[in-house]
Amino acid sequence: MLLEARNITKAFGSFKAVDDASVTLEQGDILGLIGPNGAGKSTFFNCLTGDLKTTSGRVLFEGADITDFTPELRAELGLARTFQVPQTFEGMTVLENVMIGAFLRSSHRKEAEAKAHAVLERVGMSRLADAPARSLGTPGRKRLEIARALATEPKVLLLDEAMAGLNAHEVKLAIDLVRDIHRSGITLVIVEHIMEVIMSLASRVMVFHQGKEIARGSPREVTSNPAVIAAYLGTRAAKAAAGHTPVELMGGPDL
Amino acid sequence: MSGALLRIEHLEVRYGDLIGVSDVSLEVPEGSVVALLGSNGGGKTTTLNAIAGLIPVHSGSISFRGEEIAGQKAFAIVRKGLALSPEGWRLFVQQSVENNLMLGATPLHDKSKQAALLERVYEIFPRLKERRNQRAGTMSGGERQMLAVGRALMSDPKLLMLDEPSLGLAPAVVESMYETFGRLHREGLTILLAEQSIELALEVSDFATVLQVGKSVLSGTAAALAQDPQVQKAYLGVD
Amino acid sequence: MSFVLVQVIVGGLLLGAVYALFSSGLTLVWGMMNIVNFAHGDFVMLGMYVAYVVYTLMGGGPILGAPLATLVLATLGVVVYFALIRDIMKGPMLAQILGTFGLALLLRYSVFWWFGANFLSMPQDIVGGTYAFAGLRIEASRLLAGVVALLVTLGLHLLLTRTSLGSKMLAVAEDQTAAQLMGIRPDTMQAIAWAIAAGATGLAGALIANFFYIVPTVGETLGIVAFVTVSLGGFGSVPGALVAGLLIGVIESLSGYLIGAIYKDIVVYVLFLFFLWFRPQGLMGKM
Amino acid sequence: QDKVVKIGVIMPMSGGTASIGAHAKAALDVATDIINNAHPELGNFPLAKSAGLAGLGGAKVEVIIADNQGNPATGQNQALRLITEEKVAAVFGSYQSGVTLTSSAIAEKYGVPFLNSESVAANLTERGFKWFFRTTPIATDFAKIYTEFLADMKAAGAKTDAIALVHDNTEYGTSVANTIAGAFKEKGQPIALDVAYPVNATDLQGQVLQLKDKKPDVVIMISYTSDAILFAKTMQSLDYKPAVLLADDAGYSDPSFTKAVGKISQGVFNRSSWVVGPPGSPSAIIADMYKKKSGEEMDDTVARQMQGFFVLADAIDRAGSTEPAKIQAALKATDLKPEQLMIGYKGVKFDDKGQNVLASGAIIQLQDGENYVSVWPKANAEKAPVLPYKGW
Amino acid sequence: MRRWIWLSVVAALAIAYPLLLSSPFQQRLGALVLLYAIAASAWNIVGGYAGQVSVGHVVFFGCGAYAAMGSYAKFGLSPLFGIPGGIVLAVGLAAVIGVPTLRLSGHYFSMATIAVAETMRLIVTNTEWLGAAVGLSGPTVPRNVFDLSFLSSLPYYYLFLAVLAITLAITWWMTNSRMGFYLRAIKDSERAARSLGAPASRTKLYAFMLSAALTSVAGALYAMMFGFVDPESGLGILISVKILIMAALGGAGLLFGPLVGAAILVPLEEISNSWLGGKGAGLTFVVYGAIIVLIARFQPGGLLSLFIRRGKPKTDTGAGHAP
Ligand SMILES: Nc1ncnc2c1ncn2[C@@H]1O[C@H](COP(=O)(O)OP(=O)(O)OP(=O)(O)O)[C@@H](O)[C@H]1O
Ligand SMILES: Nc1ncnc2c1ncn2[C@@H]1O[C@H](COP(=O)(O)OP(=O)(O)OP(=O)(O)O)[C@@H](O)[C@H]1O
Ligand SMILES: [Mg+2]
Ligand SMILES: [Mg+2]
Repeated sequence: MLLEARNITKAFGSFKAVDDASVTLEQGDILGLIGPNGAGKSTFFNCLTGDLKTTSGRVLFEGADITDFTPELRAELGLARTFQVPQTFEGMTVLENVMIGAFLRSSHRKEAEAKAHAVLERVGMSRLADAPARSLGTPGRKRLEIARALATEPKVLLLDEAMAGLNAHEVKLAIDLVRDIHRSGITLVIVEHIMEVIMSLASRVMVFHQGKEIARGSPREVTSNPAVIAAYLGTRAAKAAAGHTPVELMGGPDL
Repeated sequence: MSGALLRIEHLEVRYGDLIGVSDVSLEVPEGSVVALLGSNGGGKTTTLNAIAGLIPVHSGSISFRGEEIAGQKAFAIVRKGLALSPEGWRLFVQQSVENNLMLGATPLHDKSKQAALLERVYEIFPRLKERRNQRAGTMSGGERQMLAVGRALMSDPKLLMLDEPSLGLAPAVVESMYETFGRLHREGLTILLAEQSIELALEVSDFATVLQVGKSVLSGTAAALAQDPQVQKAYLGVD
Repeated sequence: MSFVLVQVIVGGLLLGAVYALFSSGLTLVWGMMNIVNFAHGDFVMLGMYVAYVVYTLMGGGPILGAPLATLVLATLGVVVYFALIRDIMKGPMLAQILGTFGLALLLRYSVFWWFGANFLSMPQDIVGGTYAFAGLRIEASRLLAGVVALLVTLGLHLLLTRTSLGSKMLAVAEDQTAAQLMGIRPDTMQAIAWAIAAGATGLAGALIANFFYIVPTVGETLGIVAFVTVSLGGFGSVPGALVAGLLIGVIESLSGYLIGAIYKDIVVYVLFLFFLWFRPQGLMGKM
Repeated sequence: QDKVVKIGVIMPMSGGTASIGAHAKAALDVATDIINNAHPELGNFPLAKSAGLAGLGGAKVEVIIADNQGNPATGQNQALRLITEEKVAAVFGSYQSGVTLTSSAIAEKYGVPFLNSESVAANLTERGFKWFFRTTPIATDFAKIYTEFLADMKAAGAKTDAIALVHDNTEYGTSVANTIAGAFKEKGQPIALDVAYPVNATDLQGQVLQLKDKKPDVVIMISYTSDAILFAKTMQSLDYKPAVLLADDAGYSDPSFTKAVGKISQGVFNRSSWVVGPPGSPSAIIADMYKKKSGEEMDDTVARQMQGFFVLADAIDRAGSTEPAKIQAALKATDLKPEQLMIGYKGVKFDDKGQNVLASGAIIQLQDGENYVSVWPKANAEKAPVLPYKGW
Repeated sequence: MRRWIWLSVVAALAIAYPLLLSSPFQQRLGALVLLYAIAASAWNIVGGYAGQVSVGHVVFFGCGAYAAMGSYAKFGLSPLFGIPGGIVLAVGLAAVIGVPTLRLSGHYFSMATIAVAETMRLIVTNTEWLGAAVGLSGPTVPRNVFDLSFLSSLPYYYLFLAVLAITLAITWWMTNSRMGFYLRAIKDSERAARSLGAPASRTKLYAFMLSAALTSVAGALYAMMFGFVDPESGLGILISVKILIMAALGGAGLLFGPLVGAAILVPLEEISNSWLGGKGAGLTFVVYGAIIVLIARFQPGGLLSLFIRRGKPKTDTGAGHAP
């Protein structure tokens, strides 16, 4: 077991954003995390990465209890993430942003720079290497965050709505990128509201609602679950999800 | 159709030495919904921000209700009856949800409408009502998006500009939000919409303009554009 | 409790109210508008001089001096905003320290140039002597300052939390661009904030002048007190400044009386640091 | 003949003690006027009769003032500038002991005479310097004055058993307080209460209440002007009056003090070496000139400074040269008699360390409104001391 | 390439200065510029690069100054021996201050450092052993060359120049190393930096300690040159502000910013004081204050930013606060 969360609860005051949620992640998984806005997905994420202290529950990584580890320690163990609200280093170039990630495994500047270039190449951003990060739009920033995270050579990568703001074609390219990342041996957790992404990538899906898990299973199973449709998908998206196989979806939606 | 509420001609915007958009022309007729399409970095955000006065216009003209507004400060433009839900939301994260909405109502001349407008927003996004006293900075991504759109609606604008309103929202919420846009449209609101999901955008809009690397390359009715092979191209991002 | 101790505490409370009074302006511009004002103490000093000039030229007491000082300083606040602050806001926070430090020197030594370095003082009984009841002695001038302190902090607090003006000022402080999108003109809001802050500071100076000495360098001493009060209370919290002011006043008084005056500042600083450890946002500040 | 002798003066012209510098500047203007022009009305007062320094063929004295900003480093920089750029014949200053310490070190290294007239730190004359001279009485002198004065008061029937020392925590406050405490202890009368407070206090109620609580018979105040004013105000508002309030010069001598709170400090005793003589006497004439110049009454600090300056000028005059070594020799040979002084020292004569062994002082009291009158020692007292402290 | 040319021109000028302007006062001015440049450059590490505006840096300055004077006054040793002691003291103190305060954001950190500095000043003022308010003096008459008490400013000048060169070299090395990158990242978004494995607290603490060590050296040199330290001149808040102002004026976060700031402010202060100070009307500070105000008003990023084309990070953080 690569990553395991046991009975995580996160309360803000009396409000429980995450309420007794558990999950296990095996090497090679792509776990999809979906649920309505404010269901607690990002909060759960932040508990896994150490950004937030859990109110109760434990987090285990490769069998070791890391509940009390700082985010930087978890990063060193191989846990990387992106942020839903991009946290770009505004004063730096795109390349330098990625170098910050690369420095985790190589302390020399030249080495980190070379590694950052390679990662940018991989995510298709090398053209922008010397652009100031603050010139990027939201989608660009999200991609930059993926690059940064990859540069830390993680074992597990958690993507929080990394594809929001992409058009269908770009989503398709992004899915290819994630597949590529997955093939290179990285285990993924993805949060997305774009059903196409979940349908075509996730091996397992977990559905949150009001801080609690309300369903889990294969993408097909959960998208046809009436509770999920009622709480999250709505009729239209459910129809779309039901009507298309993932492969069809990758061709782009019909107009 | 009635006269153009907003007309942009040969808009050029620069970020220092970098060019944001080089040549954008478009027209938003009164009472219509116009979609601004284009791939990543096409210049949608730049165009909307330039209209609102958030970034200086380098050249070209922007006229709103017949008046040239290029070069004016954002607060002055907004007061003329224009609202923008910007990229990145730009909420007042230290203040409560309701305060954010009330701030949105600042340009409103007739303050008696405020309560009704607030109710309308709460109706569209019940979550906001539920969290009216929560600090905006602690809201989830989707909740923030709702707040940004709701805030723009609070000034009862003549022209509502939305920069990717569906970003980060759950499918069901997107669905109901677009239904609302349709309703507001029928009630006579003019909307300029930048949206990645071309399917959604073309469904609600009357007209659309496609931006490609900072240029408006194609405009027409939504129906016509939906069939256009060039849209397919632009939408697929192939040059 | 011994009788002297009561007097010490009462004295401390009154002193603390004064601290709160001249800190409220600082918490407004520093804590809320996010502008560091190193010249704050010198604004207090200017308020004192205005009161003194009013007294010597027109024979007016605090009834005339205090409103005039408020007015003059509010005007100065607006002028300083448009002439300096608006532009240094475009730079990093350090530019604000740089600019307002320069401003502090400029103000301090312009006054010095004009009035000289001599210590000045208002007549002792300008506000009406000292009240004595049940053996407790309270100076009318300090009482007046204390009461005004309460009123001003209350007023400021209501303004910021209950009015749309307050909410607009906070919006500008947080994100000028977004505020513009709401049709708010940032310049106006910040100028108003400066006017209020400087006015309140001038008022504080005028009231303090009734029982303190007046000298061009007096702002240095008072400025530091204001900085500590504002941080202890929490940046941007007006009620926080009041509570912190009272707390510091009482702590200073008590420790000055019980442990020895040379240690009272150490006690305050150490408590402050201790406090920051457990509550880094100050008494009433938000993170 | 337009020969000039330049004397460098280092004073605090800005910062918290800038009023001292302003007063000194006016006093030195008067002093140079007296030296450079003929002032027959001053009679035999040294350097007054003729225009310029007779010993240098009527050369004029020129004062070059530098601002030490109350900062030892600035003081030292300015000393260097005065010596190397302005080529002054001697340096005079610098009020704060710390500044005097650093600036005189430069004079010592360059071999230029340095005369100090008001810094009281004991260690200044303990450094083995050969170019440093000090005219002012120091803490040990004050302590002697106070013990004797209080003994006399006791003999006259006043209660002087419990003595409280109130002082700030500056170098001046602590060192003087320590010396005084030591002196009283030696006399078998240890200090009953020691109240220290931080300089430039925002509030002194606690200290006054402490005094009010412990009820000492005599309170000795060692304070700068700011705190002296605040003490006076606080004492009135808390209705506290010790039987004997005795101040150690400094703030209590500042005309700002008497102007601001003289009315509510009636009867305070103060230490001073400055006593205005009868009308027509040199000291009265000089005081008058000073008042015309500055608009202030002459106080002890500025009088000591002026006197120090005269001593320096006199030495240069006697040296008959601007050569440092000659001035140094003349300073060492200084032997001024009381009648040659404008101030109440017993004379000026330097010991091996450069300290004036004849420096002394008297006790004055604030009796009529804003003016001090000398009350002790009896020999040259204008009026008899009035007890107890009246206040307001 | 052009950078190296510039660098050698500056270096050559710095070496030649005391020979070109050779009066004792000019030489001393040069030495003072370098001295303050050392202190301001040291401050720059934490204030400029790490973005943690310390207003209490004078405590470290004081550590050095007191250690140097103390080693003479208390043990009769050369003040030089105090330098390592001062460094150890400063670094230790930085650790004690830094651990709790570096997690504080912005203004709170600044205030906490002020509070620490003032506390130290008050404690020293009341500590007999450290000379209390009287302060400690160095050797008045140098016993040997190691007392570092020279009549001429020339030896000081070159000593300071060497120390400044070392300080700048350390700073340069740091900014180009992982630590420098981490500091910049932490300044922009501590949260993101940590998620990428940058140990934010530790990195800031190291920067703070490094800065403290170098500042303490500056303090020791200062005390040796003036032969004296007291609570006001060794621990007074004004020195903190002066150091900070110099860095800000020249350009905080730029390698040569503090040097430029010192090269402008020190002569400005000394010369305006020399010309105007004696008049006693406070004109020195009117002029000095006005010039600072003008620079802040027209060049808020510091003077050096005029010549350096590097986009300054503008506040663009409407979305910066994540849930
Ligand atoms: N500090 C806080 N105080 C109070 N409520 C909070 C706080 N932080 C988060 N919340 C609330 O917790 C809930 C869960 O938020 P979270 O960000 O985890 O949602 P999410 O599932 O990621 O939603 P989205 O899809 O919109 O991103 C939200 O309703 C949010 O408003
Ligand atoms: N602050 C900035 N500084 C420099 N260049 C910028 C800045 N913001 C945008 N740009 C550039 O302007 C161009 C248009 O970007 P814009 O954000 O308007 O596109 P968009 O169509 O909104 O794309 P997206 O889908 O990313 O939101 C891009 O090339 C971008 O790099
Ligand atoms: Mg989320
Ligand atoms: Mg965009």
